[in-house]
This record gives sequence, C-alpha cells and structure tokens, in this order.
Amino acid sequence: MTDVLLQMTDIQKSFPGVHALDNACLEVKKGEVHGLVGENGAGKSTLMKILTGIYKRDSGSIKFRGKEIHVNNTRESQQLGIGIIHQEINLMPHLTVAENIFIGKEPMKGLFLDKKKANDDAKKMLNALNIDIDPAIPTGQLTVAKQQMVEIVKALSYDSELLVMDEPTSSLTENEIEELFKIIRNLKARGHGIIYISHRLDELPIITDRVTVMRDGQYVGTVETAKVTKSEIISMMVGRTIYEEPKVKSTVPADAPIVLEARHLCGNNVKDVSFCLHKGEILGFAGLIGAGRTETMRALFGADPLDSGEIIVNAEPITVKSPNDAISHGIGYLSEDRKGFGLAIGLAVRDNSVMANLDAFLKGPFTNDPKIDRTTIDYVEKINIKTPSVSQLVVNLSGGNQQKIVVAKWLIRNSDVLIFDEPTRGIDVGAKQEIYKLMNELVAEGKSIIMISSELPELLRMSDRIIVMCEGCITGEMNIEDATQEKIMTLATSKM
Amino acid sequence: PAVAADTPYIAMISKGFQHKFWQTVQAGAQAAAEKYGVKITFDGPPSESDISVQVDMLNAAMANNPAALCLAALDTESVTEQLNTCKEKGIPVIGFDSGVPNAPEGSIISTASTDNEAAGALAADQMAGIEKVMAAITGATKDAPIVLSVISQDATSASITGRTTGFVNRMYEICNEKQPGLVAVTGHDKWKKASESGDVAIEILVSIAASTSVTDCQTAAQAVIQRGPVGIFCTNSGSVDGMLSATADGSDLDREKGRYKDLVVIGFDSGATLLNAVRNQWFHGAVTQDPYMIGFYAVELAVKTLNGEKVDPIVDTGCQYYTYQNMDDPAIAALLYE
Amino acid sequence: MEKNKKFNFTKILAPIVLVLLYLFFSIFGRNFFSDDYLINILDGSYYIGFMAIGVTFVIITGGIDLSLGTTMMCAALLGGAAFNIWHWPMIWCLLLVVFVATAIGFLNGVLVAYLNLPPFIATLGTQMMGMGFGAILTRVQTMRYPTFGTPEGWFKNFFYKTTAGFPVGIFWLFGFFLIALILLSKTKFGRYTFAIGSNREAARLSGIKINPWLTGVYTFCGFCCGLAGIFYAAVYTSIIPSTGNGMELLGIAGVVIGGTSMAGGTGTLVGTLIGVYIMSVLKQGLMSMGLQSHWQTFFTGVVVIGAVLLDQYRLKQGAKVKK
Amino acid sequence: MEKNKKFNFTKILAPIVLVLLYLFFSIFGRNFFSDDYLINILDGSYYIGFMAIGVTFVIITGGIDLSLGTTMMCAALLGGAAFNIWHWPMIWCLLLVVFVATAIGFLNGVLVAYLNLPPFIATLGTQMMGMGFGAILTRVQTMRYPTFGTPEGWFKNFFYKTTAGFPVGIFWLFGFFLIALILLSKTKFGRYTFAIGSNREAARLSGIKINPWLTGVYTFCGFCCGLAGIFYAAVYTSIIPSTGNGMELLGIAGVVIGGTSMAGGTGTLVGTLIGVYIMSVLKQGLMSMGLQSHWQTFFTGVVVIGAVLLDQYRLKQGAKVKK
Ligand SMILES: Nc1ncnc2c1ncn2[C@@H]1O[C@H](COP(=O)(O)OP(=O)(O)OP(=O)(O)O)[C@@H](O)[C@H]1O
Ligand SMILES: Nc1ncnc2c1ncn2[C@@H]1O[C@H](COP(=O)(O)OP(=O)(O)OP(=O)(O)O)[C@@H](O)[C@H]1O
Ligand SMILES: [Mg+2]
Ligand SMILES: [Mg+2]
Repeated sequence: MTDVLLQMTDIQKSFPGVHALDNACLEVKKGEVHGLVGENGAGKSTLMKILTGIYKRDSGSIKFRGKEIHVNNTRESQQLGIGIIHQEINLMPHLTVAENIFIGKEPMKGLFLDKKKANDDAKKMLNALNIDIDPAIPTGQLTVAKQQMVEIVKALSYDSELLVMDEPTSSLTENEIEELFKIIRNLKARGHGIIYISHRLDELPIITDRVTVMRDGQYVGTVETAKVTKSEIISMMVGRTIYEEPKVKSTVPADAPIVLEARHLCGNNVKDVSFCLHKGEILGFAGLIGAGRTETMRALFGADPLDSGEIIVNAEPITVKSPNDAISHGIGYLSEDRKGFGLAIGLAVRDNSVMANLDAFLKGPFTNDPKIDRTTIDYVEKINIKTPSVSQLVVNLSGGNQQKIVVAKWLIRNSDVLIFDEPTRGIDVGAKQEIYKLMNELVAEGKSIIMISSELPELLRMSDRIIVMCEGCITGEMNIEDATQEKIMTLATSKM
Repeated sequence: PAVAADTPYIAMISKGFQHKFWQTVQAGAQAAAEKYGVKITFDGPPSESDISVQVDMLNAAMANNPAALCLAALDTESVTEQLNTCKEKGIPVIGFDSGVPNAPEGSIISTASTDNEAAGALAADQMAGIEKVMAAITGATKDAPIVLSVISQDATSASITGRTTGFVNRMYEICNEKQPGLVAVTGHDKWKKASESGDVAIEILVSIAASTSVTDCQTAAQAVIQRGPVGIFCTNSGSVDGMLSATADGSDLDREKGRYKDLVVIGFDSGATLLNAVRNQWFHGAVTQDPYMIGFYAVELAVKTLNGEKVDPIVDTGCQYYTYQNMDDPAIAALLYE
Repeated sequence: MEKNKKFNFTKILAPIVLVLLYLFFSIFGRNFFSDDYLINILDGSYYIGFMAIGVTFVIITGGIDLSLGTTMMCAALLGGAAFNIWHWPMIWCLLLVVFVATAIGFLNGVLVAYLNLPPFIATLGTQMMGMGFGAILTRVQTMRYPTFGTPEGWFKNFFYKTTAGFPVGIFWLFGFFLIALILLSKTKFGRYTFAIGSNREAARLSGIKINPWLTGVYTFCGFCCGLAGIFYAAVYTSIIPSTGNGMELLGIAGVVIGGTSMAGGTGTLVGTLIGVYIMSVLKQGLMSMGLQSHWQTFFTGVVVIGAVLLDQYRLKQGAKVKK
Repeated sequence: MEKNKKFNFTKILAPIVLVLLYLFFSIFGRNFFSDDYLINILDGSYYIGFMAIGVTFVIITGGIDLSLGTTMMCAALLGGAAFNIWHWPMIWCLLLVVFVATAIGFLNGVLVAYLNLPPFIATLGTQMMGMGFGAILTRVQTMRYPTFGTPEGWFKNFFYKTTAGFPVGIFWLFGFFLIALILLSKTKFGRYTFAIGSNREAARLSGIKINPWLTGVYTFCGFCCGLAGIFYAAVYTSIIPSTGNGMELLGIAGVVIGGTSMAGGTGTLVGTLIGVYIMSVLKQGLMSMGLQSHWQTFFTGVVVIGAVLLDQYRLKQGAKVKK
C-alpha cells in the first residue's frame, strides 16, 4: 500500500442545479501515469479542481501519501506537492515568460525581486526541455502552443510529487507532444505520479499505465491501459459502443458546380491561398496548429482584413469587407472559439439563433417575437438541441448543444456555404457523432461545408476532399480516396 | 409628525453652508428664533453653482408647510415659480444676504441684505484712497499702462456680480476722471468696456474663476498676479481663499520682504486666514458685512410679517471697511468672525 | 434561469425597497406623505430619469457614458444662448438643445465605435470638452429659460407643470420610458444593443455592423441627454456654465441601483426607473426629516453599494458561471 | 515587442509633448517662461500627482477608483476638524488624514476584492459616502489648516514652501514617486499588481492570494489620497465640505494621458507623472495666454482623447492580439 500516492474516494460535489460529482474515485500510484477520461462534463476537471483546492468538496475523502488532506487554495496544494496544468491556458499575458513561471515564488534579493536570477533560471528550465523561448518576452506575444509549453514549464517548476495535466496536448503539435511525453516519462522514472486527462484517446496507450473512466460525475472503472482497446474505453465512457467508419469514397458527383472559389488570398498568415468548393461537398482543411487555416477562413469571411485576392461565389466575384458581406452571399462561419466568437452566451437561445438574420424576423419596425420563437423551436427540434426552452441562456447549455446553436444560427440565415472551424473541439464523443450526422445531412440537402480540424481521423471520416496547409500556404490537396494520415502529416510539415 | 401648531416654523435656505459667513448668519437667525419663540431650519447647497440643489431644497421646504420662508437665492429666475406659489399659498418670503433680486412683484415681503453695489464701490473708494494706488492711477500712460483687478468666484450670483459691478463702475469713474478716455474694462464680457479714446492707460481687469472651487479661484488669482496689477479686489470668501493660497497665505504680500510687496489687495468678509492677512497688513483691508444681523433681521422680519406688522421692503444691514488699524474697534470686531 | 432570477429581483425586490422607503419616510418625515412631496419626488428626477434611460442602453452594450451631465448642461446652455442672446423662438431653441446633445452623443459613438477608444476615456474626454465648450460659447454667462407667464412661458407649462400645477413632466418621462422600453425589447436596435454587450465579436461575426449600431446607441444616449436638458431647464430655469459634471453619476447610480450590470449584456429599463425613484425618494425623504443635503449623498452611496451587493448575492452563481 | 513600443511611446512621445507644450506657451504665453509660472505648475499639481500615482496601481489591476477626490477631501476635512475643533497637535492631525484616507481605500479594497463588486460601482458608492461622511462629521463647516507664520505654520513650510519661497512639495512628490516606482517594479506587490491586472484568474490559480493583494492596492491608493490631502491642505489651506468629486477625473486623466491602459496589466508611473504635468502646463499655459479658465477644461478633454488615440494608433497591433 505504500506505493499509493493519492487516494480520492466518494467525492461529492454539487453546483446549483448540477450534481457535478457523485461518488467519484481515483487512485494514483507513485511512478504512474494515470489517464483520466470521460465525456465532456463528466467531471474530470471538477475532480482535479477539488484536489487542488480550487473548489471545496461537499463530502468524500482525499488521502495524499496516506494522510487525509484538506486544501483550501492552490497555494496549499502546491506546498503539499500537488501541481496542476489547467485545461485553459492560465498565463498573465502582460507578464514575461520568466515572470509567469516564477509567479508566487519569485526569486528575491532582500526585499526586492531578483529579475536577473528569474530570467536565468527560466532560461535553464526552458533549455532543459528543448524549448526555444526568450524568457524576457511577455507571454501574450507567444503562440498558443508556446503558451502551453510555458504552462508546462511553470507546473514542472514546482517539482510536484503529483502533477495533474488537464488536456495538455489540446493545442500542441506532434513534435511538441513528443517532447512533453519525454518529460512525463522522465518524471515517472523519478517516482512522481501524473494524472493525465485527454480527449485524444490515441495518446492513452502511448503514455499512460492505467486509465480511470468517469461518466456523469461517477466513477466507472479503472483499467490497465495495456489490457484494453480504444473502443472498450469509449464504451465505458458513453455506456455504448461506437464504430468509426472512415469515408472511402467522395459522395460528390463529378459535375457538381463550384459554389465558392478563393483565388490568391493573402493576409495575416495567409499566403496566396487558392481553392474551390463544390456543391454538396465537405472540404477538409488539415494542418498543424498555426498553419493559418483559421486565418484563411476569417479573411475569406471578412472577419480579418484581406490584403489581396479574389472571392467568387456561384461564378460571381464578390467583395468581402466585413462578415456582413460574406453572410449576405450565403457564407456562414462557425468559429473554433465558441464562447469567444460564436455565441453571446449571456443571451437566450432564441436571441442567438436569429442573430445573423434578424431582418427576416421584423414586422414593420418591430421584432416578430412569436415568429422568432417558432423558428427557433423548429430548429431546436430539427437538429436535436437539448435545451429546456428557447429562453434558456446559452451559458447553461453543454458545449455540444452550444455548437449546435451556432449551426442553427447559420441554417436560419439560410447559408449555403458553412465553414466549420474545429466543430468538435472540446465536445464529447456522443456530441461529436451528432455533429457528424448533422453535417452529412446538410450536404445531402445541397449545402457545402468547409471543415477545419486538427484531428486527422475526423477529417478522414468526414471529408470528400482534403487541403493541407502549412505556415500560411497550401501544401497539398487530395481526394479522400487517396488520403492517408501519413500523407497529410508529411504535407502539413513540409514548408514550401 | 407636525410641529406643535403654536410654534411657527420658518425655513431658511441659504446660498451655501460651508463658509463661516453662513454659520454666522445661522447663529444670528437662531438668536432671533429664540427671542421670538419660533422654530427654524437652515440649509444650503454644497456649492454656489448648485442651482438645482437649491431649488430642490426650496421645494422640500415648501412641502414642509412652513409659516414663512427666508431665502438667499443663487439665481432669481430658477425660483420665480416657487415664489409665485408662496404668494398664492400666502407663505411670506423674506430675502436675506443677496436676497432675491428682481423677484416678481410682491413676492418678497422684505429683504435683509448688504447693498452689494455699495460694498463694491466702498472697496473701490478705499483702494483709490491709498496713496500709491492713486499715484499709479495719475501716473499711468498709454505706454506704461497699469492694471487694477477684481477677482470673482462666479458671474452668476447676484451679490458677487453686484460687488463686481459696484467696484468696476466706481473705479472706472475715479480713473476716468484722472485719465479721461484712457480707461478700459477687460476680462469678462459682462463688464467689458473699451476705452473712449482707443488707447489704454488703465486697465480694469475682471477675472472670473472656472468654478467656485478653491483650486480654480487660486488659478484665477495666479493669472491675475502674473499681470502685475497695482491693486486687486477679491469679492468674496472664495476668491479671498484663492488669493491667499496663490500668495502663500498672503505672506508673499508682506510689505517688507514679500514677493509682491507693492501689490494692494482688498478682501471681503472675514475668516481666520483673511483676518490674519489683514492684521499683518498683507491685505490692505477688507469689506465686511454683518452676517449675524443679516440672519437676525431675516427671522425678525419674518416674525413681524407673521404678526401682521408692516415692514420696510429693504433693510440694509450695512457694510464696513476694516484695516489692521480699526479691526479691533469693538464696533468692527463685533462684525468679524474667525 | 439566471435571467429570470434577475428579472425577479428587479421586478420585485427593487420596487419593494422603493415602497418601504416611501413608507418609512411617510412615517418619520414631516408632511412627507403629501401631494407636495410626491410632486417634488417627480419633479426632481425628470432630468435624471432621461439620462438614466439613455445610459441604460450604453451600459447594456458594456460601455459607460461619463459625459451625461455635461452634455445635458452644454446643450441646455446653448439652447439658452439661442434664446437669450440670439433671440430664437423657443421651439427652435429646444430643437437646438436636442441637436447639440445628440451631436455630442454621436461624437462619443464615433470615438468608441470607429476609433475604438475605451468608453470610459472617450466620454471622460467629451465630458471635459462639453463642459468647456458650453462655457466658451456662452462666454461663461448664466443662461435663463423663460419663466411661467412670460411670452414663451408655454414651454414650462408644456414640459413641467400646467398652470393648475399638475406635473405634466411625468407624462413625458413615462411616455418616453415606454418608447425606450419598446425600442429596447421589440426592435432590432434593442436586440443589437444586447448582442453587442453580450459578445461584441460574436455579434460582428453574425454580420451585425457593430460600428453604426454602437454609434447609434451613444447617439441615442446623447439624445436622451438633450431631453434631460430640456426638462432640467423647464424645472430649474437657469443654466450655469461649467457645471454638470457629477450629474452623470446620478444617472449611472440609478441604472446600477436598478440592477443593470456594468459588464454589459443584461439590463432592464424598469429597474432603471425604479432606481431613479429610489434615489429621489431618499433625497426628498431625508429632506423631509430635516437632514441636510450631505446625508443624501452619504445614503445614496450606501444604497448604490447595497443594491449591487444584494444583486451580487442573488446572482452569485450566475456570475461564477459567466466568469 | 508590443510592450517595448509602449515603453518607447511613454518614455519618449509623452515627454516630447510636454516639452513642446512648454515651449509653445513660453513663446505665446505672457511671462510663461518664468520662475513664477514654473512654481505655479508645480504647486498646482501636487495633490493631483499623489492621487494619480495611487490610482495608477489601481488601474494596472484593471480597476478604477472614482473615490479619489472625495477620499482626499474627506480625509483632509477630518484632519482639519481635528485641528480646528478638537485642537490636536498638527502632526496627529496629519496622521489622521492619512489614516482616514487609507481606511477608505481599505474599504474600497474589501468591496472590490472580497465582496467582488465591480470597482466602478464600489468606488462610486464610497465616493458618495466619503463626500457625505466628511460633511456630516464636520457639520458642513469649512476647515482651515494653519497658515504660514502661525504656531503650527511649520506644516506649510515643511510640505509646501520654505520661508524663502522654495517649493519643497516637489521633493516630497518626487521622493514618493521614486518609492512608488520601486514598489511597482521591484517588489512582489508591484509584480502581483500587474499579474492581477493581466489575468486575475490565472494569478489566482498560480497560488497568489488575490484578495489581500488587491485590497492592498486599493488601500495603497487610499494612502496616496491621504498624502494628496495633506498637500492639498498645505497649498489651499481651506477644505470645503461636500467637495472633491470631479477631482478623481483629474487624477485618472493624468494616468490615461500617461499611456496606462484602462484594461489593466500595463502601465508606467513615469507616464503618469508626465500626464499630470501635461495637464498642469496646459492649465497654466492657457492662463498665461489670457484664455479664460474653461478653455483649460476643453483642452484637457482634447488632450485625454488625443493621447489615447495616439496610443491606440501605435498599439493597434498589440490590441488586436490581446483581443
Ligand atoms: N463553477 C461551476 N458552476 C456550475 N457548474 C459547474 C461549474 N464547474 C463545472 N460545472 C459543471 O460540472 C460538470 C462537470 O464539469 P467538468 O468541467 O468537471 O467536466 P470535464 O469532465 O472536465 O469536461 P471537459 O472534458 O469538457 O473538460 C459539468 O456539468 C459542468 O457544467
Ligand atoms: N496578430 C498576431 N500576431 C502574431 N501571431 C499571430 C497573430 N495572429 C495569429 N498569429 C499566429 O498565427 C498562427 C496561425 O494561427 P491559428 O491558430 O489561427 O492557425 P490554424 O491553422 O487555424 O490553427 P488551428 O485552427 O488548428 O488552431 C499561429 O501561430 C498564431 O499564433
Ligand atoms: Mg475539463
Ligand atoms: Mg484555428
């Protein structure tokens, strides 16, 4: 029993209206990488936040190194030797890398801060992980991936005996993930315990020893990674078995007309991008983080300025100076950052659903509220949005349902071309399936979709054609019949 | 709950509350109230530009069903309607301090006040009576013009404009007699007057502060001092305070070693700092009113009116000029407050 | 859910506070429970009411307007100048008041929307500019509006009190309030006001042209200040140059007491109106108790903090989730 | 990169504007280039300077303090009451001034940090409360501090001007400025001030106890207001009750002109000091040109907007990234 580092038993936690954790359990041994998986909202992050003192548990016991602990805040958990890398990036963008790493434990020279020592030490730590970042620049100027690396360095700097990693790889590239795994293995070798949360189930066999699965706040079971398959884990997560069925052949007829064509688009991190989209097609965009896919689509959509290039919709050149221009030509854009750019989460479902098309819901100078409600209800039913009513605030819905509301918004606007940017980011397996189904229905109805995704299996499953980008340029294009993960990764990493 | 019906209630609304001047007025009013057995309340807005606050106070006072009202209006027009209402309701209104100039016929029974134009003129007379000022006036030429200045905290309140006008007019008169056609009034449109000949030997500069706050009065004073005037008249406590803080509490005006030792300054009212400045001869002197009697008369007039007695429409409560020499005379000292 | 809670609070708790305050002063104040005081309560809050209605829209967009008071005064001053100096007919003077205030609101809108200045700073700047501008143009002279019974005195009878003494201003304020209510809840303008305040970027990516709408909101707020200016002039007659700063805080306090969050995205006009009347009752009530005016200031501060603390307490969970 | 640009701007452009303004008025103003005006420029900005230094910290945390001016006045009033009414020795009165202001700052801190009120609202409330409180306690009497040459006159010689007329206040202001500079850039307090403003939640999750530190920042700001109160009293002698509101905007304007962003996370004290002097030079300069004082108000507004527009323009890219 001495090798048990952490033992969490029967943890209960309620938020008003939500029973987030119900008898959750977790046991981590020394020198173990312990995977923690479950659908969105299963309570993984909440459990970790309870462990690190951010939330208070309602009941249950936590034993760390055999001793019952009660931590009230992050500092206390740090002092006990429990560190955490949060799911969301938690850096202070105006502070430098070194300042962020040493926040709360600044090297001091008497009463004053020792900036030089901080910078030197930070440099050493970054070098040790092969990360090339200047410790003296503000983190706000780093890419998301580099910020993630800084987070990791910061968490490691505490030299915690138990380190929680809540989706650390969600915005890292393959190479960076490889570096991270090296670090994890190193920590493990030194006897540290690691809790590793991820939605990328493929990572589990590579890095974890055991996996605990949670569902709806409850403990489902703990298994040894080597002894289970991915689909077994998935069925534990969702309570049913899901079969992935990659697309083998494009469903688009060869003579389908071109609905959208981009010619030589140039903008911020967009370098001479040209492509076309056929009616009824799902066009996948692959690439590593920072490949410029989002930028391309934002420029196309008028969200960011376009330096040069032509956009042709249904054989007619159009000028796009603002999203409004793009929308009026039947283009809709689902942002990768739902809360930031996609939804007014403080407003009701019905307010969001008609936001892009309010003009169609006016009666004279006034809004036609009954019609808004009717239409919204129609779409809630049609695409199966789970919400108690259309006056529910969006903030209270789960991620997948929020995503569907964005879809409903563009459908209500009657957009023919839909740009889905990471439509399944941060939503759970079940909800993902629903989104896929919805996308297939939409193309069957004659709509056309551009889908950006960082998950290759997803792209291979959904797309009719795949375009690969790297550093702002298109580096390749292939039909689904010819596409393989290897081919895409090669193109995604080949600089022109 | 209503006050016992037998003690008449008189509401007094002043123009301010913060300055010692008003506290002395209140003391006088209180004394009269005790003498005549009436109940009074005394309130005023936080600053002398808060017209809306005063109007609200007046409305509240009227809603309190007073037997009589005593009022020192910040601005006549803004209370005209209330005065008419009082007249209809038969609530007698007594003006005090600057009163309610140009009030509608018959709405003000009587006013206990200083004749402010006379007070301003008195300051002008006193200033011109000082030898070196007179010498400067007679000696001024259009090539070496001199400046005489008046600093006021605002151009709105009747008492302050009255004093300003009194001073400017009398000074203009005096100077124009000595230097015909060479006197101009500058600084503010209300008093602006070009010289008759087009050349200027004596400039009477009217400076109005940006707001009634001490900081703005000080800035106004600083700007005037920079013009190197021969004499300055400050028309009320606010501008006196501004002047004092622009001159290190007046010590810069020290007759022997001050930076502006030749500058003649005349103040208005009293108060510890001003008295100190006068006593040290930093200020040549100051005009004082009789705030205690203003308050006392106001209540007395109200009581008399309530008793059906006939009262004079104006009771001049008088003003005096004091210098370091006479400020301890009992007759004067009684008018001064710390 | 959260919104409903909020509605409940604004719709029930704030009115209860208002009624309790009124009862309290009716018992302890001198003659407070009377027509006279009721009329004072109404009269003293027209101008604050108009400002508060306007700034409610601005605050819902997540902005702020610090120029409310000086805009009102600057506009009223210019209208007064038109009347006193240029001798325009009254009606034109009133149109000028509204026009000037609307123009300043428009300037605020352009600064905030097109030039992307933080609202606090943009309106701090126009606050000072407006205050200076009015004084410069009128040469720092007090401007006076016609009084009852003078040739143009209809102005007062029309906006303030009938000759019989009936406070007609209340009809104007409530009439305008209803229009604003419809504007906020039943029109595109209102919806976009909420949308911008809730998530500006999401609104933009939904094809809403943020800049013109946001400019519109500030312009509307300026327009409200213009109306406030007319009613201020009708009630108080004289307009002193270089004043008006500080009054914006009364307007904003009304909105805040009414339960509208400074973070934007939510807010109710009913709450605002109740907030304004809570302040007005407090002010008149303290006067009826013979407490001097600084007690009002003190207690208004207490009420502002108290109201928001209460709101905070009820919305605790909602706030957490939002964060 | 962005930060560097900002530093360059604050370190070079703002001083250039200051120098240009000074030169401009030296040429066109009457007697502007003189000791007298220089001293006026310094004297008139002590109290604004202290307030601005304090509120710079608050603004860096992403907050705001609207109670600056009234806190200063309330504290100065109470100190004056101690001197005038209770006849305390001067030194105790001054300690009382600092104590009262610090206490109000602490209250602000508690409201903002522990009770989680939006800073705008919390400090709006304490603004009103402070204004009322000072007036209530002193029974609305103007409080006067000792003048030069009176028994306790050392106070003025010590804080304002030596008997020889040298403006010693400047040493105090600059001395305190240096201390604040070290506090902001060299200590944990300063570091956490930036951290909280940059990302409060991240700072919290990094184990920083936000509440005490944030309370500390507001308390420090209150302390600065206390110092401002002493210098206000030293320069202006008389403290009038129920005043001070509006002055907070001067302090805030100084910070804003100095290039500190209202969004929090960045800011420089050097910029703040330059901002304060830009306002002071403008004020005195316009006076020296014989322009009436409301021109100052107008131009201060223009400068506030102009400064931020310029800053905006240079930081355009940075802002985009932040968004
Ligand atoms: N502060 C909160 N207030 C109310 N409900 C909360 C709060 N935090 C979490 N929840 C709810 O608790 C449940 C568990 O959430 P949690 O974030 O732990 O899930 P998760 O497993 O980490 O999901 P994901 O994979 O999306 O990160 C969800 O239903 C969520 O909505
Ligand atoms: N204003 C900016 N300044 C500096 N770098 C920027 C700026 N905007 C974006 N970038 C960088 O440009 C790159 C492209 O970003 P982005 O994440 O949008 O690409 P992407 O291909 O859409 O990736 P994904 O959608 O998978 O995250 C990133 O490295 C990002 O950090
Ligand atoms: Mg999570
Ligand atoms: Mg992207």
